[in-house]
Amino acid sequence: MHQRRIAAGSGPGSGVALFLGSASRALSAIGALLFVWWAATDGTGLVSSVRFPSPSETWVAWQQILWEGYGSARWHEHVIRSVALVTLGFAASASLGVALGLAMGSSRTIEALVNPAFLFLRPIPPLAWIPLAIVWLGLGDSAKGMVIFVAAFVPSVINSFSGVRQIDAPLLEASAMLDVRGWRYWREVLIPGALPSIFTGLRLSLQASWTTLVAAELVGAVAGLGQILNQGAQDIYTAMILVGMISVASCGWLMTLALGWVERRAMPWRAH
Amino acid sequence: MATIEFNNVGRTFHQGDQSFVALKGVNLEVGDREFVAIVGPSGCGKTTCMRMAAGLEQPSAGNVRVDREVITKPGPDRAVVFQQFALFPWKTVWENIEFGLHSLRVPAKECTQRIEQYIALMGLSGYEKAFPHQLSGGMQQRVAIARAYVLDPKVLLMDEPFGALDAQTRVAMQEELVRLARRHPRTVLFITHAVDEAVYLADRVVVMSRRPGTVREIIDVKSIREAEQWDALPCIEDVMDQPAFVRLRTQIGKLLREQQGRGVH
Amino acid sequence: MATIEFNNVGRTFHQGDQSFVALKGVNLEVGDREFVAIVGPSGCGKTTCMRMAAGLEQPSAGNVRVDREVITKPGPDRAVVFQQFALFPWKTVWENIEFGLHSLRVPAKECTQRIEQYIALMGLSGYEKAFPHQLSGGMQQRVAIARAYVLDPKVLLMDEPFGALDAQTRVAMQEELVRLARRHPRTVLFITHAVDEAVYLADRVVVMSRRPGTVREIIDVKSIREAEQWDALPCIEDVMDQPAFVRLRTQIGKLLREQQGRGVH
Amino acid sequence: QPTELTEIKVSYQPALYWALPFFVATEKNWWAEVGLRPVFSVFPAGVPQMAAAASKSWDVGATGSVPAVLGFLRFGIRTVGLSNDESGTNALMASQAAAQQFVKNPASIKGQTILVTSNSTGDFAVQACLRKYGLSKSDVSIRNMGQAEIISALSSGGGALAGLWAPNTYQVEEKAGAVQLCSGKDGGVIVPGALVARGDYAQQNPENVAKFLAVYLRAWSWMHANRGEAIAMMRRFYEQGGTQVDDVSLQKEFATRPTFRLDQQLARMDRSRGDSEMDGWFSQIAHFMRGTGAIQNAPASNAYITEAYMKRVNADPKLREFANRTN
Amino acid sequence: MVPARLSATRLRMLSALGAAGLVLFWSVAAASGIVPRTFLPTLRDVLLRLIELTHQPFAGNTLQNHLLSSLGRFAFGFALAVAVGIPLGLLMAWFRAIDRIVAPVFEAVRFVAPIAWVPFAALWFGTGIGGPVLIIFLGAFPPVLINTYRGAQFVDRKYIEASRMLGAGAWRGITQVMFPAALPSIVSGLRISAGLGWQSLVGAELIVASSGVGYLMVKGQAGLSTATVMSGMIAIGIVGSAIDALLRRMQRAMEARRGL
Ligand SMILES: Nc1ncnc2c1ncn2[C@@H]1O[C@H](COP(=O)(O)OP(=O)(O)OP(=O)(O)O)[C@@H](O)[C@H]1O
Ligand SMILES: Nc1ncnc2c1ncn2[C@@H]1O[C@H](COP(=O)(O)OP(=O)(O)OP(=O)(O)O)[C@@H](O)[C@H]1O
Ligand SMILES: O=[N+]([O-])[O-]
Ligand SMILES: [Mg+2]
Ligand SMILES: [Mg+2]
Repeated sequence: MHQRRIAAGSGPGSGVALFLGSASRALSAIGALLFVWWAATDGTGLVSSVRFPSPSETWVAWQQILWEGYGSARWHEHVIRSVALVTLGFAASASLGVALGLAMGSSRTIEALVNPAFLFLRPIPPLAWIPLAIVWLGLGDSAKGMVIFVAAFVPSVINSFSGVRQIDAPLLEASAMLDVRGWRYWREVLIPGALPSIFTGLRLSLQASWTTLVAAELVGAVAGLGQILNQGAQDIYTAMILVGMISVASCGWLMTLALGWVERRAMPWRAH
Repeated sequence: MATIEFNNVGRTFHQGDQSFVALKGVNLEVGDREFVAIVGPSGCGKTTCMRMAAGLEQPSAGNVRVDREVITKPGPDRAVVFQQFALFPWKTVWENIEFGLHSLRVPAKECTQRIEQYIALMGLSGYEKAFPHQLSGGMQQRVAIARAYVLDPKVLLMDEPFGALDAQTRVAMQEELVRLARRHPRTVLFITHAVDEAVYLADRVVVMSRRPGTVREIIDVKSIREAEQWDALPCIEDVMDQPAFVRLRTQIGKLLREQQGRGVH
Repeated sequence: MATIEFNNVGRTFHQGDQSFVALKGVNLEVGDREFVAIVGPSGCGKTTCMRMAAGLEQPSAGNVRVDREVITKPGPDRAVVFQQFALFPWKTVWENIEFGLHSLRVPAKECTQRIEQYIALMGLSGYEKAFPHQLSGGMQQRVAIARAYVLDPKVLLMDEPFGALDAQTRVAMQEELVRLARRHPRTVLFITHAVDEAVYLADRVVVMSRRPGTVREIIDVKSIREAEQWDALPCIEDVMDQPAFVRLRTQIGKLLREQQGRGVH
Repeated sequence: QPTELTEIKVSYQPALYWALPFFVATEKNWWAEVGLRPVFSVFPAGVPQMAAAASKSWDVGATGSVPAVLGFLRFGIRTVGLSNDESGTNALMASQAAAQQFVKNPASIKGQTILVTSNSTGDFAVQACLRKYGLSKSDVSIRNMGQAEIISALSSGGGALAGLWAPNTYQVEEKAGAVQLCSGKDGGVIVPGALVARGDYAQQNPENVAKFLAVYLRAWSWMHANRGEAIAMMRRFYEQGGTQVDDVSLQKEFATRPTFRLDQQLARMDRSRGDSEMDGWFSQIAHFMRGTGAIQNAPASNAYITEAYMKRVNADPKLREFANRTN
Repeated sequence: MVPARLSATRLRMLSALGAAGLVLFWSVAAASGIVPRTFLPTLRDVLLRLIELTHQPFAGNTLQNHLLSSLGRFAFGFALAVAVGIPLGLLMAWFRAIDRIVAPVFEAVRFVAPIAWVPFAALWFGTGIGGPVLIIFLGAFPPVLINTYRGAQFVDRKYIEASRMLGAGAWRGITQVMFPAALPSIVSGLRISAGLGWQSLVGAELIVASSGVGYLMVKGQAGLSTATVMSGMIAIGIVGSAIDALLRRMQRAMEARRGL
């Protein structure tokens, strides 16, 4: 009962206020980062632009991709393609992953059955699936989706699993005593009890989706942020790589904010 | 019909390589619609007994039967109020109380009515939408009690349910429990560390001995209560003034003190 | 020197968009080495008061001072026994008790000696290496009490510390607390829902009113105790037989019942 | 004077024809004869190879022409010689299933998807081939993929057309029945391979660079004179690099990829009558790279191609003799 | 109800059943011919190739030597991730100020794929061990940090409060209360992190390629030898599982100690 007390005075802020709060904090952090970057490169020349691009070079690369395009598409086309791909892969794998994790957590039989395959397939790099994905699914979006799916699956499973196992034993006992079974048991006991951990997993899955994008877009991308990174790497165009990185980072960050918003909605009983 | 039987029940725990006998040869029969209270020194195995009756734990020896059936798992025929109340942090007061009713397929309208009744009874009005973490300790325990009562089960298992309540609420709860028990008699196994509570509520009081826990003595209260017509008395204080009550309390207190033995001087 | 002052303390909680006044205008002064007990209906804000004295929560209005300093954060000068005992599940009994001593830089040898002393005192011998989940509820609470006592702090804050104890242990603990309090007097703020416990232990008893919680009345016990020389009596039962004790208990009980009001009938 | 060997850091990519001389020279212990002790670092592709130059991980080496130009622009890498002419082995390939149709009617390539590693010599060759067929880049859709992924796609039917280079071309020919439609050579362009040196290293150690070139040239001289033995070594070298191709393909490497003796190198680099032949080849490459957006401006070829080191080899009778030795 | 523990034999039986299912699925898929044998070799092909690789060098080394050099890089990068991630996560949960500085930057940077850093790693470290270690670190670090941080944040407040009341400062509060309380979550993080670190290996081995399982797999892929690629996957799978088994053993020991 004591976890409430910490934030009790302030009360839960509205979603907008929280968003603005974290946004302004992030903006100041970004501002500081920009300054350090500028000072280290353009400002003092401490870091030569051979090692790391300067803000001015990055600005030029940004203009180039924004207006002329790079890697066979313009910036907004890359962004739209990637966001769509990631959202799809993430949604599919997160929902299946959470379901499997919960199932494994709730039944030792399922855990024992699934574990060998899961433990074995898990450490295989998403990159390694690319040739098989190409063979099985061709060069379309489904192959990329598969690679993203594989990558995002694991964190969802593991965290949902351990989330269930961490639920206080008295609570599980109480629900057994109240004869809550089946779907209700899942919806009203297991899922809410595991929810904090599930969301940890979702955050990691979201990250895995984005990080795998680069690998996935080796599977012949017409456009996509991974394409900027691949092409930039081939061209040793560090400023453009940085533009790609910043784009990926911003997209991922925004999607995490959205996830955080959902998380607060989903767990109203927590004092935030 | 609902009886509880402990047949030569033993329970051994393992702590690392050591094993440690918590209960040994416990024999006890709780008759249909009988109210049995268990008292005993701390750590003697009261909670363990109750968990076995609830089906949350298995005996290492012997067995526990409810209605002649050996207990292997929990079921809604036996409602439990835990020593640590185990409310669902993600459910509001209302939802916590409502939770078990769903499994019983009580019609929605009756559900609402029963929940409202117990919320009022437990002095929780106005807190229907609060989450457990927003309640005081005593309020949380009242929710836990409401959650069990509302089911109206054949067997009620209660582990120090009034421990965290303030004196007044406690008296009110005890009186309410007596009223319920007399009006709709049901089988109750009740653990407490307050001797007067045990004598006031129970038909029989079981005194357990310390480690390894076993039944030390069983004291019949019902015959005296019925003989002296305690139930006719208006309130608990009046009952407690009865010489028979005082005598019983002293007798059980003495038994308990004998069990206390070493440790706390 | 250690005093506790509540100066016009208020505390408001927010529940969704509603705000809810839990405490309002609480004024109380606990003198140096004084033992003050707080009683009050469930949910009236006793725990909240104590958390503010502990520095775990900030008042919405007014302030709480210890030794004239406004409390802003917790410190080892004030030991707390929580209503829910908050033992560390990953530490053994011994380690739990030892935890606070480290911060005080007590020499290792004295540490061991003090821990052993309290383990024996609390009847926990043989359980030094057990983890909390292997203990019964009462035993856990005794560990929590030992963890606070062993620090020998100037200010002791106790929130229903004996709530989960069986009657015998409880009496032993109360006697022990009185003995400690008289031998090495220290400033104690003690929350309980048992009126006789409050009268037996405290120099003054504070009765709080329900929602919004505030100080309803303060009853001086010390002067009567000293006048009637309770401390000379051998045991608690003897004290409770004193007419002055019974009178005080009845007076406070009545005050409490007045506060009870609605809810529990 | 074996104790006085100078260390030189040499970089290359494994299992490539133009890297073979490093292997041969090491097996034959020729480095020590000129007083060098090579330390090799091996890179999976030209890009990380060039990038590693930034941290001085290597001094000299060989690489593709595209990385050579990039390496100059980004890190001041100099091109000091030609490794080989790989025009015949950078090619547009068709999958087994699609080959018939495209061989019969190259015009049907219009509208198809071609898998290429963009901004590579393979890409360069494919564009030359398209020009030969009278098509432009906008007539087809180009997909950028790594070579390994292209191999998977082409052999599983995921793609019909692709730009590859050797020995990847052999892999798809041997194991998936793919067919070479048109090479860079057929498209009328020259795809050179470059011998490179880090700019500052070359300036400070011209002698070592010259020695390095001499060793490289000698290896080719020897291999052309001892083809049988050379093929056996090549097989070992390729296997060490994880590539297994059959003898036919190994023979084909020698048959289709001309290398350059010292005099031939000098001739290609000769600027006495304006731009050298090699300037022309690299200018085309740089122009192509500008077209792909990899670089903003094509650098003047005389900024990075220096014949000075080759001339140095020629000027030193001992080194010249060493470079041309066939035993 | 807390899932009941299964007897050891039953557990082994079920695990064997699960493994058999995996093998069966594979065999049926390979035998059906839906996928050409070049791309989905049979289990037999792969096992033979696997055995062959242990004594016959491919891409310059035997399988075990490739594994060894990969493991070296992995150990380095993973150890670094753990050494930085756990303390930082705990500090962020304890001190708001650190949280505010680190969180926004970290929240953004973690979305950039480790292999996207390959060009920079190559620029900064060249052929040194630093490049691969950086890549593996970037892969392994985020889950350690996130799980530590969130695990620590969701520790029941009553424990934190108890430790503060008992006079424990930041150091003891973090090491003796927050850390053990968050341990289950941290170990989950380590499991994910070991997996991701192991996966970043392929990226890491793109920088300096002359050894490593990742290198072996890339080479196998280019040589259209799916059996070699799968041998690499199996090797990675086995070693990864072994690491994971170790961590899970830790996790179970902890659960048992706390009576979960
Ligand atoms: N999981 C366990 N592992 C080891 N010992 C245990 C375990 N559970 C209970 N015990 C031991 O069994 C004994 C009986 O415990 P139990 O909780 O039943 O006591 P109790 O009579 O309910 O005490 P209290 O009145 O203090 O609640 C205690 O000595 C306790 O240490
Ligand atoms: N975080 C919170 N959010 C909302 N309401 C709260 C919160 N904490 C406490 N309250 C409310 O404040 C009031 C006082 O709570 P407190 O725990 O201090 O009561 P108490 O006097 O200790 O009761 P008990 O005797 O039952 O322990 C209660 O009505 C409770 O609902
Ligand atoms: O060397 N090349 O990667 O072209
Ligand atoms: Mg108990
Ligand atoms: Mg309270």
